[in-house]
Amino acid sequence: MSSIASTGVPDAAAAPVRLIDERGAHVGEHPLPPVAELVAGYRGLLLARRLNEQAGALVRQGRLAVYPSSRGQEACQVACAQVLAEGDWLFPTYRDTAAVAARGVDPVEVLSMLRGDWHCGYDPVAHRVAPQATPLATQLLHAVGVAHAARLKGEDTVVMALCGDGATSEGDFHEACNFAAVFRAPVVFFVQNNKYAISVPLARQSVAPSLAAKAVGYGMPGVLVDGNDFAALTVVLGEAVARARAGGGPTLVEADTYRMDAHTNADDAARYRTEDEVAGWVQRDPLTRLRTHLAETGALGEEREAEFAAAAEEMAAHVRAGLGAETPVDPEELFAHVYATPTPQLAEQRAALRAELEFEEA
Amino acid sequence: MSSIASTGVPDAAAAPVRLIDERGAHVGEHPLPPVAELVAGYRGLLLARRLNEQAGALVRQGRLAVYPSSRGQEACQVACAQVLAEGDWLFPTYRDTAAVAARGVDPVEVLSMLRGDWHCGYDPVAHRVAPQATPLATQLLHAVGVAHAARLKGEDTVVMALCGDGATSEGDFHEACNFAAVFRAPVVFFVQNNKYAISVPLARQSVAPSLAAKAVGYGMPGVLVDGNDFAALTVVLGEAVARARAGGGPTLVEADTYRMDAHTNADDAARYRTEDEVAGWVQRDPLTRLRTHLAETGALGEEREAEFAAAAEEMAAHVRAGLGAETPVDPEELFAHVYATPTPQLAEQRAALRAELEFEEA
Amino acid sequence: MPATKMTMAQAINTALRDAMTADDRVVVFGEDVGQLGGVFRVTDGLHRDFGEARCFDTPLAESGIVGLAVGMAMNGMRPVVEMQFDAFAYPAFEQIASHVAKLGNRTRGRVRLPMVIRIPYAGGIGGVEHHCDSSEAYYAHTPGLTVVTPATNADAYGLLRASIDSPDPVVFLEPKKRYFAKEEVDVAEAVPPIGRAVVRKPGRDATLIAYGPSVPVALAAAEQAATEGRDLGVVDLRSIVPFDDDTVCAEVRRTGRAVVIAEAPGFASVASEIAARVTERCFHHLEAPVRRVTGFDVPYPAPKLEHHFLPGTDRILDAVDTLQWQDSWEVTA
Amino acid sequence: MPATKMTMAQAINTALRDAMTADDRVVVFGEDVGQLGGVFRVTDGLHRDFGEARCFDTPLAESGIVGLAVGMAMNGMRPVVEMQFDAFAYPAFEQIASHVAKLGNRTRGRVRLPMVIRIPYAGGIGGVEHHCDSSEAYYAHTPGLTVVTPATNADAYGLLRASIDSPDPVVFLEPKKRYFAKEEVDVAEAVPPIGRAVVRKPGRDATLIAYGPSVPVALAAAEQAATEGRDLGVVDLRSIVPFDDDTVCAEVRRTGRAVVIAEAPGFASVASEIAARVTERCFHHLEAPVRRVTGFDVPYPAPKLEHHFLPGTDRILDAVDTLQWQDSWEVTA
Ligand SMILES: Cc1ncc(C[n+]2csc(CCOP(=O)(O)OP(=O)(O)O)c2C)c(N)n1
Ligand SMILES: Cc1ncc(C[n+]2csc(CCOP(=O)(O)OP(=O)(O)O)c2C)c(N)n1
Ligand SMILES: [Mg+2]
Ligand SMILES: [Mg+2]
Repeated sequence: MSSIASTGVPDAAAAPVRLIDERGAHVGEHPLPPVAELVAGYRGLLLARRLNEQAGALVRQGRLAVYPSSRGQEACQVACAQVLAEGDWLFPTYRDTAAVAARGVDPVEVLSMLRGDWHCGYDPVAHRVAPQATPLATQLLHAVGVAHAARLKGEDTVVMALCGDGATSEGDFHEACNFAAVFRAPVVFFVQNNKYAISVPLARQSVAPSLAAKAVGYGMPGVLVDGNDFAALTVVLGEAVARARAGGGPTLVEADTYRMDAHTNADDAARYRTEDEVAGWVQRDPLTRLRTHLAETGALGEEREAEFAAAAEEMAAHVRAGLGAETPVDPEELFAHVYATPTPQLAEQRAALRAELEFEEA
Repeated sequence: MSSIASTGVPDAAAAPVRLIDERGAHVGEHPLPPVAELVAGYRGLLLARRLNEQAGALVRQGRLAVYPSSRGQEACQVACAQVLAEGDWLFPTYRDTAAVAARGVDPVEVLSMLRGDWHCGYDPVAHRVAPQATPLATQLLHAVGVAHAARLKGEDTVVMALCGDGATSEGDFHEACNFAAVFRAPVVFFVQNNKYAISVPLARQSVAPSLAAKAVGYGMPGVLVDGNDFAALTVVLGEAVARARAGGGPTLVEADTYRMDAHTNADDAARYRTEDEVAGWVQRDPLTRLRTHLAETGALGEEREAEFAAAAEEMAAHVRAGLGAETPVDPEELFAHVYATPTPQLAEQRAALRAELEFEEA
Repeated sequence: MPATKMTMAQAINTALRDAMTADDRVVVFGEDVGQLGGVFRVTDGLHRDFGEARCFDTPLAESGIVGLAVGMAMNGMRPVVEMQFDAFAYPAFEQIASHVAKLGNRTRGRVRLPMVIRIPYAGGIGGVEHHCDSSEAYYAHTPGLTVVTPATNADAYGLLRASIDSPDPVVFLEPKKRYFAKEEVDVAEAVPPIGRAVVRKPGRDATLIAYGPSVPVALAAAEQAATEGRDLGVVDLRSIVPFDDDTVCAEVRRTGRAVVIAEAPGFASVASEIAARVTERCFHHLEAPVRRVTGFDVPYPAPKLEHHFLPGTDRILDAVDTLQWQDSWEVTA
Repeated sequence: MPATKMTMAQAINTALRDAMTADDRVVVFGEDVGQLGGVFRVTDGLHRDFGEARCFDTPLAESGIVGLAVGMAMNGMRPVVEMQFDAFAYPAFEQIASHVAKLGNRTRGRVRLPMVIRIPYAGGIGGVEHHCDSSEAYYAHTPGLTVVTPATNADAYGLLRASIDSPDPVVFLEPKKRYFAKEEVDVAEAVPPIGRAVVRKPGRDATLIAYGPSVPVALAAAEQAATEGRDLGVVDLRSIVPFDDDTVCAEVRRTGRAVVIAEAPGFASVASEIAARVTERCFHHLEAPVRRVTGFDVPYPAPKLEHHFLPGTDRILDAVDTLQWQDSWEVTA
C-alpha cells in the first residue's frame, strides 16, 4: 500500500486525509482498507457509542460520579485500538474509555474508577493499557519511555499515545514529542482535536495552521486526518504504527473531530457553544458515515446489523450489572500499595485506622 | 526596506539569512543597514569581546566565581540590544552579560552577581532588563507577560527574549511561544543556537530541520539567521521588532552561531568537542568579519579603530576597578526583600542573627 | 450594603468583581475562567462584565499561566490567576518556587510581584485523583510566598481583597468543599489583615488549631465535645504564612493542650510546623504533647475511601482524649 | 576488595557502575551525564564503559527526563536519572508528585516504579541562585516517595545500591558540598537497609539529629561541645522517608534534649516533622522543647551571605545552651 501520510516535513496547511466522505462515498485515490476491517470497525463503533450512552445513563442514575463522553469521537476511539498489535501499548486519557474497551479491557473495570472504587480499575500490565491519565499530556512522556525501553530491549512494541487538542499546549506535550523524535522512539502521538478543552475553543489553544503542523518543529511526520472517517483513521494510524515498528520513529497524527456531548455531565456546554455548531457535526457522525458506506456497498446486511446491535446491548447489560453491584473497598487498602512494603509509619497509621474501625463495629 | 524575514509559514529548511559573508563581502539582494549602524555595531562587538575577555581574566584571578562567556556570540549579543528602543524590554540569560551591557547597564553591576554579592546586581525596572535568568526557558514566559501587559495597556513596548538551543527543549519554551502567538504578543524570541547545551550537542536537542522551524507549530514567523553576521542579525531582529511593534505578533529568530569558550570556566570542553571544530568557527568570527567589511569599504579608519579600542580598554579598566573593590553585604539584608514588609517570623530570625553578629563583634 | 447570604464561590466572585472595579490593573485569567466562568463558576460573569482584556482564557498550560502572570505583574498589572485544581498547579511549580517566590528578593525589592494564585484545594467532594490534594505545605515551605486560606465566606471575600491588595505574591487556597455553602457576608466589613488568626470559639480545656476546610470540622468537634462536658477552643489560622504565633500561643498557653487538624498528609506538613512551633513556644505550659490529626501519609484516596482519610470529628475527639487528662486534673478544674 | 579512599562523587560513581554491572536493567540518563560524565563527574566513564544504551544524554527537559524514566520503569527497566541541581528538578515536580509518587498506588501495586532520581542538593559551595536549594521537604511530604540522603561516602555507595534495588521510586539527595571530600569506603560491606538511622556518636547530654550535609556539622559541634564538657550525641537519619523513629527516639529518651539540624528553611520542613514527631513520642522524657537549627525562611542567599544562612557549629551550640540546663541538673548529673 502506498503511503498516504507525509513522511517528511508535513504540509502544514494540507486538508485532512479522508477516504469516505460524509455521504458514505469512497473519495480520493487511496484504496480503502479491507472490507472485513471496516465491518469489524463498524461493530466497534456501535459498541463504543453504546458504551458512551450507557455510561451517561449510569451517571444520571447516580451510579457513576462523572463521565467524560467520547460521543462523536468513536471512530478515533476504535481505530487507535484496532491498529495495535497485542504486544503494543495504549496510553489513554480520561476521555478514552471507549478506546480502552476497544482494546479488550472489560468496561466494568474501566468505569469502576468513576464509581469511586480506586484510581484505576484494570491491570495495565496485563492489557498493555496505561491507567487513564488525568494530568494532561503527562502520560505522553510515559508512552515515550515505554517505547524507548522497548527499543533498547530490541522489542518491536509500538506505543499509541492519546491526548486532546488542549493538551498540546502543555509543556509535557512538547517534551514528549521532542524526546520521541530525538530518540526515534516507536510512538504514535494521536491528538483527538475535538475543538474544545472544556470550554476553551481551539482558536485559544493554537493559531498554527493545524496541530499536526507542530510535527515540523520536532522533525517528525505529521498528518491531519478526518477524525470521523474510520477508514482514513485506520490507514493513517496504521501507517504510523508500521513506520514506528520498522524503526522509522514517531508520528504526530491529528484527528479533526468533535466532542458531541458536554465535557462531562457536570459541564454546561451551552455556555460556550451554539446548538447550531453541534448540529453541523451531526451531519458528520462517524457511525452514520461508515454504516452508509457499508450498507451501500452491500457489506452490511440486516443480519449483521442485528447481530452487532445485540452485541452492543449485551455489553451494555454487562456494564449495568457490573456497575450496579455494590463493591466494597477495604479501608486498609489505603495503605497497601503506597510502597511495595508499607513503611513503619504507614503500618502505624493502618493500625490506628483498624482500631477506629474495630471500635465502630463494636 | 523589503522584508527579509519570512512572515508566513517559515521555510523550515532554508539557509540562514546572511548579508556579509565570511570574507567581509556583501552578499545577496538585501541592502545592508546604514553604515553608521554597522560602525556603532562594530564598536559594540569590540566592547563585548573585551568584556568577555576581562570577565574571564577576573575569574582566573579569583575575583569572580564563574563566568559563562559569549565569545563568538558577540554579534548576537550586540544586535539584540541595538535593535531595541528605550522603552523596550530585554530578557537575558546567564550567558548574555554582554547583551545586558550593550543595553546600557554598567557591567560592574551585572558582574557583581558573579562576585557573589546578590542574585541580580542592577535595577531591572530602570534599565528595562530583566534579571539574568538561570532556570532555562522560564524567563520567556515572563517576557510574554510583560509584552501582553504592554499590549493591554496600549503601550508600544517590544520585548526581546533570549535563550539558547538547549532551552528550546524545555516545556516553558513551548508554552511561551504558544502564548505569545495566541495572544499576538509583541515578543521576539531570539535563540542563540551555539550548538551546545553544556556538553550536549544540538543533535541531541532536536532533529528538526532547524530550531526556527519550530515557529510553524505556533503559527508565527520563524527565521534562521547567520549569528556571526552582525548586519544580517540587525536586519532580521529589526524587522521582527518592527513587526511586533506594529501589532504583527511574535517572531522566532534562530541565530546560527557558536560558543567559542567552554560553557563556563568550570567546564572542560575537551571532553565533548574537538579543537578542529572550534578552529573551524574561528574563520567565522563575527568581529573579524565586520571589521574586514568596514575596513574594505573604507568605513573604518585607523583613528576609529584606535578610539574604539580605547573605549574598550576604558570599560575593561572600569570593570577591573569596580570588581576589585571589596563590597560588603549586610547580613541583615537576607531578610529585607523576601516580602515587602518582613513577616513576624522573619523579623524574629533577623533579630536572632543580629544578636549573633553583635555577640561575635563583642 | 448590608450582609447578604452567599456561597463561598459567590463571595470570591464578589471579591474579584470589587477588586476589578476598584483597580483596573487587576486582571483575571486561567483555564475556563472566561466565558464559562470557571469550572466552579467562581469567575462567573467577569468576562461578560469586564471584557476580554480583564478576564480571559489562556491556552492550557499552568506554567504558562503563572509565568505570564509574573511578566504582567512586572509590567504593572495585578494578575489573579486560577489553577483549575490543586494538582494541576504542579506543572507551575518551577515558576512558583523559582520566580514567583523569589523575584522580589532577587531584585532587592526593585521588582515586586503583586499577584494572586487561586487554587481550589483539599477534598471532601468525591473527586477523582488529582482533584483533591492538600498542597499547602509545598507553598508554605517556600520563602517569599504568602499562603492564605479562608474557612468562612466572609473571610473568603475579605482575605481575597487583602491578597489582591498585597504587594507580595499570595497563594490563595480555596477549600473547594466549602464553595457552595451559604453564609452571611458583609462586604463592607473591614478587610482582615493577612497574618492574623482568629479565635472562632474560645475554650478552656484544649485548643483545636485548624485552617481552611478543617475549621468547620474542628468547630463541629468542639460542639460535640461540649455535649460531653469538655470545653474546646478553635483557632482558625486564616493565614499560614505569615503565621500568627501570638494568637495561637495565647490560646494554647491558656489551655495547656492542643490538637492540630489538617487534611494534608501529616509528614513534613504545615501541621508538623504548627506542632513544632507551638511546642517550642509553649513547652512549659503544655500538659501533653501537641497532637496532630491529619490525612494519612498516602495519596488522596478514591471517593469510596475518602471519609476514612479525612480528619473527622471522631478522630479529633479521640486525639483530645489522649491529651493525658488524668494527670492534670488540677489544670482543668 | 578492601576499603579504599574515595570521594563521595567516586563512591556514587562506583555504586552506579556496580549496579549497572550487576543488573542490565539499570540505565543512567539526564543532562550531561554521558560523554561529559556529569557536571560533578558523578557519571564519569559510564558512557564509555557501558555504551549509549545504558548511559545517555537527553534533551534538556527535566519533566521529560522524569517522565521518560516513569515509562522505562513501567517497561521493566531501572532508570537512575540525574537532575543537574536541586532547583532544576522543579520542572519535573508534576511528574514526581503526580506520577512517580502515585503510580504504584494508582494501579494497586500492579505497576511498580523501581527508579531513582538523583539530586545534588543543599549549599555551601558558593553557587549562584537555584544551585543550592534544600528541597527535601517537597519530596518528603509527598506520600509514595522514598527519600534518602547520605552523609558519608560509604553510605553514598551503600544507600545508592539499596535505592537502585528498591522496588519503589527513591529521591536520592546528594549533599553536593561533600562531593569531593575523601573518606574510606568498603564496597564489600553489607548494603544498609533504607529506613535505618545510625548513631554517629553516642552522647549523654543531648541529641543532635541531622541528615545529609548537616551531619558533619553536627559532629563538629559535638566535638567542640566535648571540649566544653558537654557530651552530645549525633544521629544521622540517612533516610527521611521511611523515618527511623526507634533509633531517634531511643537516643532522645536517654538524653531528654534534642536539637534538629537542617539547611532547608525551617518552616513546614523536615526539621518541623522531626521536632513534632520526637515531641509526640518522647514528651515526658523531654527536659526542654526540641529546638530546630535550620536555614532561615528566606531564599538561599548569594555566596557572600551563605555562611550566615547555613546552620553552623556556633548556632547549634547556642541552641544546645538554651535547652534549660539549669532546671535539670539531676538529669545530666
Ligand atoms: C495539567 C492539567 N491541567 C488542567 C486539567 C483540568 N482539565 C481536565 S480536562 C481539561 C480540558 C482538556 O482538553 P483537551 O486536551 O482538548 O481534551 P478533551 O477533554 O477535549 O478530550 C482540563 C483543563 C488537567 N486535567 N490537567
Ligand atoms: C531548568 C534548568 N535545567 C538545567 C539547568 C542547568 N544548565 C545551565 S546552562 C545549561 C545548558 C544550556 O544550554 P543552552 O540553552 O544551549 O544555552 P547556552 O548555555 O549554550 O547559552 C544547563 C543544562 C538550568 N540552568 N535550568
Ligand atoms: Mg479537546
Ligand atoms: Mg547552547
